[in-house]
Amino acid sequence: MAERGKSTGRPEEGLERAPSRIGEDPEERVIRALLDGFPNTVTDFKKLRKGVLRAKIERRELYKACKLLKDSLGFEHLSMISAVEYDSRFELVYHIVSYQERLLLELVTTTPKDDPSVDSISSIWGGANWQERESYDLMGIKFNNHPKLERILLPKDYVYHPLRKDFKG
Amino acid sequence: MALRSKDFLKWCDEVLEGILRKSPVGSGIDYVTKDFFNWATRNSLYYLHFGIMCCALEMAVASAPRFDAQRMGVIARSTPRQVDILIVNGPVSKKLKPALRRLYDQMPEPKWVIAMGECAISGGPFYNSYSVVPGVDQFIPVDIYIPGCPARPEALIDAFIKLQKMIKDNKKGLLTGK
Amino acid sequence: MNLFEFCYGIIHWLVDLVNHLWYWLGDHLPWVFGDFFNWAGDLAVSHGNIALFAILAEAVIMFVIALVNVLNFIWIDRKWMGRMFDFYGPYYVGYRIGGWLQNLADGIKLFVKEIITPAKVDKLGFLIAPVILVSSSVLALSTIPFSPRFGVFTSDLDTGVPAGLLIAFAFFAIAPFSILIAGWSSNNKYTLIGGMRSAAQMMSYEIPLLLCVASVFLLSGSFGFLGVVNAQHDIWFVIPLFLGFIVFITCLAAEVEIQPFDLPEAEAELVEGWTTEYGGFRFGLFMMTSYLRGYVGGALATALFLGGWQGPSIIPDEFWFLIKAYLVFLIIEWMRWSNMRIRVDQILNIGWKRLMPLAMLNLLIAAAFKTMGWF
Amino acid sequence: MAEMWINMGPQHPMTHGLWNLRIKVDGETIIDAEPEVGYLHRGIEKLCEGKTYTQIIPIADRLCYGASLSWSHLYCVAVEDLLGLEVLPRAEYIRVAALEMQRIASHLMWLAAYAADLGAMIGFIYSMRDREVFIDLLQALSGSRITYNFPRFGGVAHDIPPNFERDSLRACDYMEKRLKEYEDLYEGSKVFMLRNEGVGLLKKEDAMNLGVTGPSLRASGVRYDLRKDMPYSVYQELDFEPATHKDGDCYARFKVRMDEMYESCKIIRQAVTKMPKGKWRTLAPRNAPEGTGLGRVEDPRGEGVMYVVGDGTDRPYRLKIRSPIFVTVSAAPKMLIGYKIADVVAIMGGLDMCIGESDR
Repeated sequence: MAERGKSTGRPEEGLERAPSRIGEDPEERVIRALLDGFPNTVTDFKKLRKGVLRAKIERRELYKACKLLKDSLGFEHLSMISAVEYDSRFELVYHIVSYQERLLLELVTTTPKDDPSVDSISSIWGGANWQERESYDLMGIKFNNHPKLERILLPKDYVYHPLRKDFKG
Repeated sequence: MALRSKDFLKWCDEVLEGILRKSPVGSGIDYVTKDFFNWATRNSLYYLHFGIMCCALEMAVASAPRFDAQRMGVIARSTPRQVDILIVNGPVSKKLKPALRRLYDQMPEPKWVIAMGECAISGGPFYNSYSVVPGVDQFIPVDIYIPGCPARPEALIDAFIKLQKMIKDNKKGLLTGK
Repeated sequence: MNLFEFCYGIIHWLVDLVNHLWYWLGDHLPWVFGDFFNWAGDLAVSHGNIALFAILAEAVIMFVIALVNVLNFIWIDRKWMGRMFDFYGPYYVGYRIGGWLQNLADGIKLFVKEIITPAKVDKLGFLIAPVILVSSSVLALSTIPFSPRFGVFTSDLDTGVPAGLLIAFAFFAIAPFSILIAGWSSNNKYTLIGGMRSAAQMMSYEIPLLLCVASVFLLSGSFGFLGVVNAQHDIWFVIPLFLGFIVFITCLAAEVEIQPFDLPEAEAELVEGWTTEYGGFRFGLFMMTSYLRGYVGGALATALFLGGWQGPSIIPDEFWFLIKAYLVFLIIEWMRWSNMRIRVDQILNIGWKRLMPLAMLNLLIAAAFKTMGWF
Repeated sequence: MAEMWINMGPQHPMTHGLWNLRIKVDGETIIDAEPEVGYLHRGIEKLCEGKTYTQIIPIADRLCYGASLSWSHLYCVAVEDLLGLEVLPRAEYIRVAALEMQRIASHLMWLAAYAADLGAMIGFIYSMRDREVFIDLLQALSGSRITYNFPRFGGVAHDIPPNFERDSLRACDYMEKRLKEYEDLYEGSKVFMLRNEGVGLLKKEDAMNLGVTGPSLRASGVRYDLRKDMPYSVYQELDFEPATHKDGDCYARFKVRMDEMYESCKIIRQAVTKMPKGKWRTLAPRNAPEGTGLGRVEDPRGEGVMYVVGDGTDRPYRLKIRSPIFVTVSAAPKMLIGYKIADVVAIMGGLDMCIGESDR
């Protein structure tokens, strides 16, 4: 312990952010990399405001896209997985954050109602594990290759998925 | 004569019970000790260190210096075997219900339950939720209800005083139950 | 006149009174066991038996005084804690006497609570553990004299038991055994871990504790309370053996399970430690015993290091002893309320690697003093 | 001793809430751990679908009892994003001051629980006593002690009470003095350092991968604070530094939270003195448009996110809440394995559990 008992309100050495590559807008870089990697499946790219991007992706390419985001684009943090039910589809919204570039990417994927399943990304981001379980528990979305897809918030013997619109009280 | 030790013990129990509970001896002992035991019981209330939601925080604050419930002899213990009061301070979900019932069953008699805050009384803001039991009195007998969302520490201390009054009002002998 | 003589006189008077009845019976009912009555009367009046009864009476008196003492003790402790914590401490129960009745109310309440024996406990162990703990602690307590004229084992220094201190420590060391029994027989994982911790901790702190005591024995040349205290007439042992005093107090805190060494009942980790399954009066006994042991520890420290009952004779010896014992315990309590709890591997490290060498060093210092002929 | 599973919870003094930690121990060493949550699941996300936007503010307050203001604020941020509503400048400053007071109160509650866990009752007592200072300020501001129902869309419910500026400056001075005392109390204690240094190590990579956020992340050496890096409200106009530490053990987490309290005092001072004049409450439309709104704020416990889907009515179509503690608990086994049973309290206490928000 280098400086024990001393207030360390300052960022310490080695914790500084790596400088962005000069002359390259990080948002542009992400957009280009995703569009290059998945020309057919990534659609609807949109810049919501500074540092917040939104893209749609088909569910079969989700795992690969996430792998790409994590490994080569520096998105270290999966913030949230939200499942939204619409009339004809489930929408899964992944909020993925890059600490380095201060970017937030909203990755939207859809699954049909009769087969609500996507690939699990808990092997990429460990933080996705429980969030996927929660989505399974409350919304009934199945995540393929998930290490332990069980109910987490509700009792084990509960039969409904309460956040679905057809569940009434 | 097949009087085994177990039978002997049972016989002793019966005789003692007959003497103590049914005869005037028991009533006499009760008459003498009733007030004293009641005084002790109401002045030393231990509650279970068990927090559910917002009111748990106020319960903790009640035992901190500003509100200081300890001056009345109210102390938190961590195990249900050693407490008199179960303070239910939050919504009881369906997953929690069996555990809470078990906690209540583990407490020794005489025991009291305080439903602290709206959630414990009726479910509060979550009364129509799919996973909340609307009111703890659906499966545990409740003695004192404290309104408030969350109930303030003063209200909790007031509940302790009310409980003391309640215990004082129904004095019961230990042996005869009268 | 000391306590023994006082009791002896009373018992003698009682025996005489009863003997009149016996002999009268023996005279008037010779056809029924006449010889027996005379024999019993003769037996009762013999010196040895009256002494035995006198010692028993002494023990009862000591016990009652000690229990009242413990009530007082808990009250002082809680008030002391309250002052440190911005509290009043006990206040409303008997508020004319500063909340003194709070502990009485606690005790009585625990006495009238339902006694639960959980279904899957080991019945014998579960029942016998509190008995062993309380009786051993009370026995340890009963050996401690308040002054030469007020105590059980001091009665007759030459012919009585000269090794009172040794006996006190022997009784004091029985506790981990019963805690282990309580923890194991409760059939609960927390209590089991608590019991194991307690056993490990007390075993490892017993040795430095006794080494410190050994240094005192070395200086005073006596195993009895009277000898040790009299040897401190000129200078209290706390001054030459300051190191030993510190080690002793530390080990004492571990022995009576006071923070930072209260691992066996670590509240945050093990619910209530080895007392988790005990409720009602048995829990009350445990609670009382922990304070009883605290008092015994304080009294032992007083006798060994702080000159026992010696002090200016403005106040009686007995009160000097009590004041010193209370002060020692208050210091330990101060430690308790302002310290954090230590971890189980660290406590053993401290016990074996720090306190043990220090206790050895202290013994060497004592030996050096003795060799120099200063004591 | 043979290996065995121990259930810590749902009623256990360590939990500070309502959850269950199952640990597998070999003697006293933990070899496996498995947290279980859900005992406080109230179905808030479902309840919110049946309530109007304004009715949800008090429900959002009850998400976390330790830091309720920051959750209702987060909800308002999300809905303002959905509505495209600008917040009044005075309201922003009031919010920031109140949020930082809430942060200090929350951290003090953590400190109290942490100290009680480690066995220092005195720490519990002192922290609870000093917490009342800020609770009083918030009570003067909003009228209640724990759940404030204070922010509104585009503003706040009330203006600041008279003498609020003077009182908060005094409270900050008092708190900074007390914080120094706390540092003496804890860091001066050998036992505290023994219990905390090198315990519950969480490496930087693990922390990022497992989604740990907030003070626990910063204690692992990642300097990421939403107030600084993706500023919301008026944080970019205020001068402060997010506290970081590089060790990633319990002591680092303790230190980061202590430093954050200093920083919060600094922010409160600036927010209170810089506060502009003007209105503090505005009219928000009753019905939200179709679309999505996202709120991301730095909760005292980490990154809180709310995702609101509007469908043109006065009720949200879907409200998704990201609770920092829910994700952090899932990372607990990583920190626990290999340490002793006694370290469970230090590690889990150091994460500042708040099950209300985790279970929703």
